[in-house]
Amino acid sequence: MANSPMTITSSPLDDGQMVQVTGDIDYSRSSELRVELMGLLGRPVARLIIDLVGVNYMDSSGVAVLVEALQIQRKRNQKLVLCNLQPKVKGIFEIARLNTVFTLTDSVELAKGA
Amino acid sequence: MANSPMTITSSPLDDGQMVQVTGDIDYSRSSELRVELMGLLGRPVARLIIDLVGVNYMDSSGVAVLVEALQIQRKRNQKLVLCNLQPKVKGIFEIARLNTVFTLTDSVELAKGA
Amino acid sequence: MADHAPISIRIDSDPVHLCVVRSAVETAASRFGLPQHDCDRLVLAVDEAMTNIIRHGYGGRDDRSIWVTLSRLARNGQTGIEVVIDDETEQIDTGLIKAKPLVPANPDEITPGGLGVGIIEQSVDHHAYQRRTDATGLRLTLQKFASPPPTNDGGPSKTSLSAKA
Amino acid sequence: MADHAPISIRIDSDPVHLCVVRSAVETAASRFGLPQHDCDRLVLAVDEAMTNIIRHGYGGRDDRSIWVTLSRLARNGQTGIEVVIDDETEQIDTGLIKAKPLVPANPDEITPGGLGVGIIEQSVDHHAYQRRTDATGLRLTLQKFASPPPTNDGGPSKTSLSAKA
Ligand SMILES: Nc1ncnc2c1ncn2[C@@H]1O[C@H](COP(=O)(O)OP(=O)(O)O)[C@@H](O)[C@H]1O
Ligand SMILES: Nc1ncnc2c1ncn2[C@@H]1O[C@H](COP(=O)(O)OP(=O)(O)O)[C@@H](O)[C@H]1O
Repeated sequence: MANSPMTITSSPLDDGQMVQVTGDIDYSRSSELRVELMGLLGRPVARLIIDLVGVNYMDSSGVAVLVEALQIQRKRNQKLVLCNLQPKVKGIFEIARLNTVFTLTDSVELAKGA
Repeated sequence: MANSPMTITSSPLDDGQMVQVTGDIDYSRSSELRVELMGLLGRPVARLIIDLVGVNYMDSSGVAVLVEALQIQRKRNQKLVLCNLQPKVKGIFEIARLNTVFTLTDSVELAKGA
Repeated sequence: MADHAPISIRIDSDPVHLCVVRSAVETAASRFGLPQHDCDRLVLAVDEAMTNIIRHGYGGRDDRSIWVTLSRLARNGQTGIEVVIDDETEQIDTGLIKAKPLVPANPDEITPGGLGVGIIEQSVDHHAYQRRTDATGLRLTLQKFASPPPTNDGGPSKTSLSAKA
Repeated sequence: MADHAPISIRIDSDPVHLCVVRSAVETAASRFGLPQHDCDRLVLAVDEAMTNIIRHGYGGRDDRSIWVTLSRLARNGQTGIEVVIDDETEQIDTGLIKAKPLVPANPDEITPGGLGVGIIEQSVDHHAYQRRTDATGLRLTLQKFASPPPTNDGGPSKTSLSAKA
């Protein structure tokens, strides 16, 4: 059970930004994720895609950061799409009944059109 | 880091037996592996292939069982071939300088001809 | 700390250490025979509980202790695991530790946070908060049993010489 | 037991528990920044050491204690980990714990066993057996530092917003 470092990389989309996150997201890392996402959302982003393909594990502190980002996007009538949720990450969204609140897709391609 | 149960399954070859082992092999399991292999070697087996594709981890207690089986086969002028060693298992054979003492192959097909 | 548990772990309350306990819990649960899905749920519950101790019990301090013990359980032939998590916080009213409803009436009402206790409740078969009797602090006891195996789909099977835990 | 280590684990000396310590050690070493290969080697050394305690120290008894502590190290800017393994065996002569040569002169002379101490020596940067001063028993201290990263092969790289441990 190697615990690889968290990485957060960002790239522009035609209508926004895509962020790729890797590494397990727990309370030791969620504040760093929050700083990065809040930084990106310092100005309007019509579509924010967060690719979680490299995140094998997330706890509620990571989910809380994503909920905060969703609130900001909603208030601005802008989009947040999460994609490529791995099984355990999908699991916590289901337990927390947030799988219907977020827009979740199974690929970056689908996220661009969601 | 799930620790799946150890399984040992055996099937006949034209000229001997093939044994497939799965699960991490440490001191809690090596005596069980020993019982199974010594049982099989209760009578002569011209070629014994041990497929380790499902073994992600082995410590020296597992290696000792394989050395014992090798000794038996050598004394009888019969073959023992290990195949599909995963990286950590290959690692302990290298550290123990046993990678040149055993016949190791990268597939069951190669093991049948080795 | 629970006496005589076969496995016990102490960490300083630095969030960096949480992953170490998660690994230990996952491997113990798996070695005791719980299926992967049950291990995953238990690990999540333990993680949420430790995070709450650091945040609410210790106010973010990283130099206090969290103790976790792991023991094998058996109930009606089902295998299981008990995890006891102790802290050294001032006595708090365990009645104040309450799950908020997980389903918001309205999607616009979701707020960040407030998920931990609800996740713990939903992820284990038994949970109980109580005051420690051996020292000042809070104790959370979690129990998780193996889910029944999925029904056999008639897939290929092999002669097995042995399949031991 | 080493005082004030940030992470400490106690197990009953049942071989079934070895995998739990292996997981904890692997995850801690990885979280402290050691590359996978170094984590693997350290885990093997710790496993061999615990197995030797059970076999030679406790004569196979499964109800004695093994204590393992984990601490982060730094040396010349390199990250590392220290693992201290304590038992409660009668005082033994640490001079008797010796690696047998790993290379047999003749393949027909290989014998099962006799690998553990040699593997430990070869798998860590520092190891030392000593008598415990805090109690009756043996202490093995292991240190492992991160290997230098492999030389960059000029592969693709990305702009990284952050890469934090
Ligand atoms: N270990 C703890 N010690 C003290 N209070 C706690 C603890 N765990 C939970 N609580 C209380 O229960 C409440 C609900 O916790 P939780 O569901 O995890 O949501 P959140 O932590 O986001 O508030 C917390 O706000 C806190 O008041
Ligand atoms: N923890 C220990 N306590 C007492 N004696 C030990 C311990 N570890 C190793 N030894 C001694 O060192 C010898 C070499 O150990 P090792 O290389 O692991 O091979 P093996 O255990 O197969 O003999 C052992 O035979 C034993 O006499």
